[in-house]
Amino acid sequence: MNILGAIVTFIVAFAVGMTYGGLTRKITARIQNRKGPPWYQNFIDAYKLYSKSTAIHHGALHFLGPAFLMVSSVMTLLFVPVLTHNNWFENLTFDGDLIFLIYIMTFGPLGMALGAGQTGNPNSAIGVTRGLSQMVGFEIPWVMALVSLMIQYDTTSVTGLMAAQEQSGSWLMFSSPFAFVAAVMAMLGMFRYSPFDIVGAPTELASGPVSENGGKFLFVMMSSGSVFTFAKLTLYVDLFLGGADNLVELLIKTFLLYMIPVLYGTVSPRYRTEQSIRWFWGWPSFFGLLAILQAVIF
Amino acid sequence: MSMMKELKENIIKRIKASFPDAVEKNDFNYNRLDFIIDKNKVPSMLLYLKEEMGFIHLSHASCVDWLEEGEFELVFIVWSPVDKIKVFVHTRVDRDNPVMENMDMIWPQLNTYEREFRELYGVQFTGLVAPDEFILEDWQGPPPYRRDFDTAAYAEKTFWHRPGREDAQDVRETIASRDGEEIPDFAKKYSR
Amino acid sequence: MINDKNSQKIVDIIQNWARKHSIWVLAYGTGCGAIEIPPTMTSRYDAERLGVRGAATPRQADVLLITGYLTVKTLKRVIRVYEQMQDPKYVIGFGSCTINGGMYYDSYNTIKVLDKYLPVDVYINGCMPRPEAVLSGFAQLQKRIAEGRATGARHYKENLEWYRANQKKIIPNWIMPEYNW
Amino acid sequence: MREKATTLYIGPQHPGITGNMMVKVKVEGDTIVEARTEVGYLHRAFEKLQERRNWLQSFTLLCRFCVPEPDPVEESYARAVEMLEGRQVPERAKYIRVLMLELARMGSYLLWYGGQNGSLGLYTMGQWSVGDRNYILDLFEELTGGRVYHMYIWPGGVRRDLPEGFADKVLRTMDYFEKRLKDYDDLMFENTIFQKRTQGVGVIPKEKAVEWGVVGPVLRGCGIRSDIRIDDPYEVYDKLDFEVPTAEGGDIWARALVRRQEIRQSIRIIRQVIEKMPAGDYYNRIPNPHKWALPKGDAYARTEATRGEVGMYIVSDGSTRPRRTHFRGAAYVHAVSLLEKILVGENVADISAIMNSLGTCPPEIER
Repeated sequence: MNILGAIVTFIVAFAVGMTYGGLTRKITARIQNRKGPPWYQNFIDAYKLYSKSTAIHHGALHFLGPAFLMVSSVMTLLFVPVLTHNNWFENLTFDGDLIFLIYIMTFGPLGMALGAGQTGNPNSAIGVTRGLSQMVGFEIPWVMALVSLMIQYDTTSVTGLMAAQEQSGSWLMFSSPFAFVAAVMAMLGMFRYSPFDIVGAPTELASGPVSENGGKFLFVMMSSGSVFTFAKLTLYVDLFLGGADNLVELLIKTFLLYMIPVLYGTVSPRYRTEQSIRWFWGWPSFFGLLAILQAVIF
Repeated sequence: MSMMKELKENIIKRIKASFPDAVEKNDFNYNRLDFIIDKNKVPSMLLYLKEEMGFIHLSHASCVDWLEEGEFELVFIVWSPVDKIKVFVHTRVDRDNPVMENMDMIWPQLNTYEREFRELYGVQFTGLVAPDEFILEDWQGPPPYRRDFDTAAYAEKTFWHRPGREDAQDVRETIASRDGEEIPDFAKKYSR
Repeated sequence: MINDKNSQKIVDIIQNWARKHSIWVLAYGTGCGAIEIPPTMTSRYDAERLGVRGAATPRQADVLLITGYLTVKTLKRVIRVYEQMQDPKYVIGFGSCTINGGMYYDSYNTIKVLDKYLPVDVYINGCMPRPEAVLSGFAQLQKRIAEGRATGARHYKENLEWYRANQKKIIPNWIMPEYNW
Repeated sequence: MREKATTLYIGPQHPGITGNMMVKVKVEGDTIVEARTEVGYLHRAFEKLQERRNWLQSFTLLCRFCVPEPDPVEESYARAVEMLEGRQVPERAKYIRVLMLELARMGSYLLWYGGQNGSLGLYTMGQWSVGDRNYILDLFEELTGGRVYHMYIWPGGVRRDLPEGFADKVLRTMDYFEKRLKDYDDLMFENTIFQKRTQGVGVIPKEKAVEWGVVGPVLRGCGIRSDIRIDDPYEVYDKLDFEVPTAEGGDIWARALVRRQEIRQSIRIIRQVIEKMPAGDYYNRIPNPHKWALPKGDAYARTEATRGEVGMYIVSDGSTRPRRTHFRGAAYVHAVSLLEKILVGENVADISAIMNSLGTCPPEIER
């Protein structure tokens, strides 16, 4: 049963993530006075990339990089309960999976670092270092927010937090707002839209870690990215927006959450690496601290 | 206008005082003044113009190939924001042995100009520190901007050329032949 | 049960459709034609609605857009870039100077006929071609891709010796600079 | 120390480079310790080709010198020819030329808005401004027949008169841009991230600026009030009333402020030109171009473009073809010797932004 649910979850995640990507391009285009591509443009791009030949050989780790990404996003997805009251789509959840998620979400970029390091492209190397340092930046408020939740409701499992929201009747974004603010600010960095798109900044280092990856590699990265997007959004919905009972509710909540980084990205230039880290260690960490204080005091 | 005239006279006086063999050429009714001087005096003269007389902005430097006279002409155009006067410094170097002194310590951008002249005209600047290649890469043959280098012939024998259409014949002779002829009415509107 | 040939045909049709609707152009302004690419990509002439968008590196690009004349020095880099691209790849010659040299017919530093050195799938004539012309060129390329006639890359592979001979004829030093992108 | 440095090749194929050139930088961490520019990818030997064309045929080549803003080049060449020949230009033609130059300045600045913000990752700005630039190009198209290349300013005047109703179109466009520039300010100059990225980056020392050959908005961004339209007035700029904005600091932010003001000054100038333009002749007809010989001598005319001083030095040996024409572009100094100087010590992330703020235009360098 669970396995079937997991497979369905993966397919849904892929489709939804791709569609969100297409919608993002459409909305960005509309903000920029353009008509924009159709919403299914990302599917076409993905299939085209899949159908391209691949004649690059940079060694085993280069091949493994995208695989690492895919594995990490799929695992993240599988440890996130998609729908509440639905033991099909609760997926593999156990006590302490929140802590596990914190670790597994940083696993993909590390694997990508190995892969990009092997290509020997200096742009890739610089992009990877930037990505890791930025991760150090936004992990801190993110972990602070989660820790505050764990302390407040002394549980370390996502389902536990969802259950807590149900019996208290109010979403966590209202009952512990500081944690929500800190987590959303960290989300801006997670999704790597401008101003935090320093990893693949085209005008600085041509698309960074992916600059040596074309064709099928890029296809795998694209799909893993969309799955990862869906997983992260669902996790946010579960933690702060009280989960979702059916798919429509989930889509609405995730899309609204997703629009925050997208719309902020369309109107802001790119930070430099140290500026972005300083930003994350500023207000977001402060809100995370407030969240922990709130959790400890109340 | 008169004020500009006496400004020019003043400049000429000061230049002649320190560079007696500089030949001035003051026959322009706009803010321009020319000096012709020996090539060995050019660095000191440019330095004097820049440091002493306030011609701090190097506007342009150029090199002209006088093939018939067997000489290269180097022109340096300096501009004074105070006097609002352009001073042209002309000098001639021998075409067979074009050697000049490096002057990029006066204006750093002269380094770029000297690299260009060295590559395109073959004018050597003693003491110029720069990579050999500036614009061209792996260029074989004479410096291309010299007038005795025929670019059309070179392109003809080096590159592929797509054959032109038959109906595209050369009408330049016809145009050149018609002089002072009556322009048809429909053309009067645009080409008076 | 359909046999292999038909299924292959169907797959080709789907693939060509996808390639037709997702054209990633390499961001390499080789000449002055690059000035009309921003208007083509931005509002009023929005090329992205046709699936045309820029790609940062040769590995990810489908189309090499030669925007104008190629000097010998640039040709060397362009050849390297073209051979870094992944199949299927297409070349668009942009502007009159890629077709017959244009006004640089007597210049000693620019090549005159592009398709002697690279396999050109579509030419866009004019100097400067208007954005409409560029879009129509992309549409022409889409048509050829859908019909499976944009086979410049295969032609390049098959006649590599001929192309190499032409390239080496004008590039005296074949050692590439030590780029590592 | 040195062996920690890695070499980065920005260009020739790189999204961050402006045009087609290469900057070879040595980086330690994120800091540039050495920068070398390599140009020559666009060398077409224009000046060599002009020696094979007659004085009028050169115009097809002239507008290709720098594509974003070709009109100052034509203006310089036309004025140099007029200086050499002593040819008079009708008053109306002078006004039309100023109109043309200022429109070109606006178009080039709008393109700069796009490039500067694109290099910093604010792509919306580029989409807006480059999209709006089409309205200027429409005016060019109606006036000259070409969007990008005009060949409109000729020795002895301009090629054709203003069509009917053109002035109203220009004024309407100016109204639109006055409204539109407020949006640009909200998106770009009010943006704290843009300020953080540009302030204190790519600083040019004020005392060294003139000596290093800095011209144009970059020099005014160093706080030095220098503009050829004021210092060495040409056409009718001395009859017009406009300001030359300056800003202190010499960094990208200061240059951006200068350009922000200048595009408004261009609108002001265009309005004055439209209202002051006299009726009358627009063209002193030149003789048959194939027999048109200029007297022996040389002349140097310079024009204030968006990148700075753009000049043309022509030498005639009394024949129907130039003996030598030499183009002086602002990028010739900015993008080679100056860029190599000021890139040292900067962050590798700012290369593209600095190049855009210097108004780099590679075809000006190698021509």
